[in-house]
Amino acid sequence: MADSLSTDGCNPLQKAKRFLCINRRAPYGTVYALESLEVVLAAAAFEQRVTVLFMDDGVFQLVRGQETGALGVKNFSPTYKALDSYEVERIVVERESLERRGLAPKDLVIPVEILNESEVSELFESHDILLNF
Amino acid sequence: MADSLSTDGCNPLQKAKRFLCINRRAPYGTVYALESLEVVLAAAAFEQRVTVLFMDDGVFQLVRGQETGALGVKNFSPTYKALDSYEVERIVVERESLERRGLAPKDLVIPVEILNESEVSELFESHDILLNF
Amino acid sequence: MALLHTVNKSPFERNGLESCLRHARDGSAILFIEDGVYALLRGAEHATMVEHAAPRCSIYALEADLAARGIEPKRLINGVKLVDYHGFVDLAVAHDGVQSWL
Amino acid sequence: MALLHTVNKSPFERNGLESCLRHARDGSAILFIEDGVYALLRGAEHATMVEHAAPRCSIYALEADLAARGIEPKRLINGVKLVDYHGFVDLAVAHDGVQSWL
Amino acid sequence: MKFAVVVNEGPYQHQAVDTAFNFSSAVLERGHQIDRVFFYHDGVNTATRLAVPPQDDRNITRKWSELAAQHGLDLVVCVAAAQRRGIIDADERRRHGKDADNLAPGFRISGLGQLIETAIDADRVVVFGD
Amino acid sequence: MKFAVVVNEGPYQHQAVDTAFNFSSAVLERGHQIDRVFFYHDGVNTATRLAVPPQDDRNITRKWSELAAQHGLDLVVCVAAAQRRGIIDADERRRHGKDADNLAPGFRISGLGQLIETAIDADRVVVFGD
Repeated sequence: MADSLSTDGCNPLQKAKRFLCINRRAPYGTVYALESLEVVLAAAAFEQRVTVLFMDDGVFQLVRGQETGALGVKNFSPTYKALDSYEVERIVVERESLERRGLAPKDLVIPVEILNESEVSELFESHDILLNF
Repeated sequence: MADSLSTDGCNPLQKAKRFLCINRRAPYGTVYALESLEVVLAAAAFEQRVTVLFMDDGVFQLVRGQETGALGVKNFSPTYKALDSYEVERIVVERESLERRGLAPKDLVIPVEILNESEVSELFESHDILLNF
Repeated sequence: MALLHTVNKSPFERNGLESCLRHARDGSAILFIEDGVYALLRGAEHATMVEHAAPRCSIYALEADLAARGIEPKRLINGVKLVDYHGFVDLAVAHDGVQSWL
Repeated sequence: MALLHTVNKSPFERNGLESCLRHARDGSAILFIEDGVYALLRGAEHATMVEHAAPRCSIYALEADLAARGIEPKRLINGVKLVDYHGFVDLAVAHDGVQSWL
Repeated sequence: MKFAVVVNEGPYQHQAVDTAFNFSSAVLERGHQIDRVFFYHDGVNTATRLAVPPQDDRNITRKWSELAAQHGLDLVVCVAAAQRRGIIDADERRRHGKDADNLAPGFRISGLGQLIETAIDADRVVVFGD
Repeated sequence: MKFAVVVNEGPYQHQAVDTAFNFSSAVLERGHQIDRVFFYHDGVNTATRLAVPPQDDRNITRKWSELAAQHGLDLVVCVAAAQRRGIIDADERRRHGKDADNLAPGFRISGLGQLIETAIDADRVVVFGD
């Protein structure tokens, strides 16, 4: 996915910013989950400080056991396992969003940082750049 | 709007069907309201028996006093007044959808047939063709 | 006269399921596809809405959409029948019309 | 640190307003644009949710979106400040960031 | 039995056109007919031949073109929706003085009457959208 | 103050790109700068020069092209999203062996890095979408 990056004219190390990539949609029904993952990887490749937040239906993106063969679309959930090696700083899931959907951390494809609603609210204010998809 | 019609190879009088055009979305935020109106006019031009249903946020399509100048988009609400001359058979609004939105029939740009929830449910079964947008 | 209703949006995000359940008459079928399948997760908020409708409507889910989203059949509420795309077609044939709650 | 939140979807159709209100902290501003303005209709179901948030957040609506939808200002709940696109820009400048509840 | 299929959303952004494709294939596999597939709203964006999706992803347009070629499907793109969104064939290109066209093989551009007509002729109409 | 504007949806189907345009115009009228407008997801469909909207409707692409020409705006279309959806320029046309291209004047195609870069450089990032 990193082949679409261009680093011309930018020296990222000079001014690493805190990016918050906010995922509120389920995977496959729409493209946002896939294309926001590409943004996360791009921001990390620019050596920015990236937090990925999964809330509302976004938590469904991380559900383990996705099998897309019968749909005929690409299963991109293995890519979440690579977030670590891309040095994404924090992977956050909102507790209330999980619970309302009958999900628990063990249902997710990677270990995550579980925050409650008010802690998530603080994230919006502690980051420089908020990206919604 | 009727310039996109083609009547080649179809003799509509032989088999007029009952069309139900279902509008559940608000105008301007998305294009569905405008493009579904074009379908209604097309079906009527084919001399089909057309019912237009406005329910859920679709009832907002009919609110009077729409002024789109500052948005820079076309105000298509006057076209609803032409549905009569196109011989659209029924223009139906769901009562519960209006009430939940704090609206009354006097807020609408044209007189409509107000049906309650269970009467609307019957419409789905009493028409041959259901078109959703 | 019995209709096949389809619901393709997550009930957590959209109102399509609610409108469907308000209008699906006794004896009709409801097929959950795409993000609509999340309505059937046992323990999730909207599952009881569907369970409430189940005695009067047949409830179906598209297998491919469940699998893509990692939802094993055992995670679903009781009484959901699984179909593939052929089964979707068969349901459309067996009913008098299809209402898509977009 | 105070954010400008924008809500652009009808609260009858989507969950964006609810998520926004759960996360907008005291002292932030909420600007309703596009179909989001329907949340502000007095007498409609979701208006009380917004009224409840009003004492702790400033509530704004984009005039052009109200006008397009035939919503006269007198139909709105109390305390909504109207802005044009310049006012939208000014709000973005005056706050520390913009969170769009898409 | 004869089906009419309506597609309201464009490729990749929404699953609608994928579901419509899988459904249409199944209709044919089940021995039924597809009277017409009508692409409306952003659905018209399915009909571009200029897309180059990644190697590891599906090529939605090509799948439709191939299905149409195999089964003689009638894939109709709404002209009014297509003009708004920049999907044009060679005729439209000349008529509007454009310097290029982009309609994919197996698709044709026509009016909304084609939707009404197939709705009348088909036994079932199934709409896929957002 | 410097703004970065992100557009996630295509023209006509959703109001997002209209709102983004009106907002961007207001940014300039208020004496601020637009560092870049980044078109992502279906937003890339804004950048076709083949659209022919009805006479009584707005021409969204042309409005952006004109605003860009007047103010030297940098309108960037995400290359990966654009390839999926069939928005290509002359370079892409040659590279992928296509027989036509459709990028509108004032737009350029580049990578996601352009989004990250403008987000870093701008004082405010504002996202418009569905």
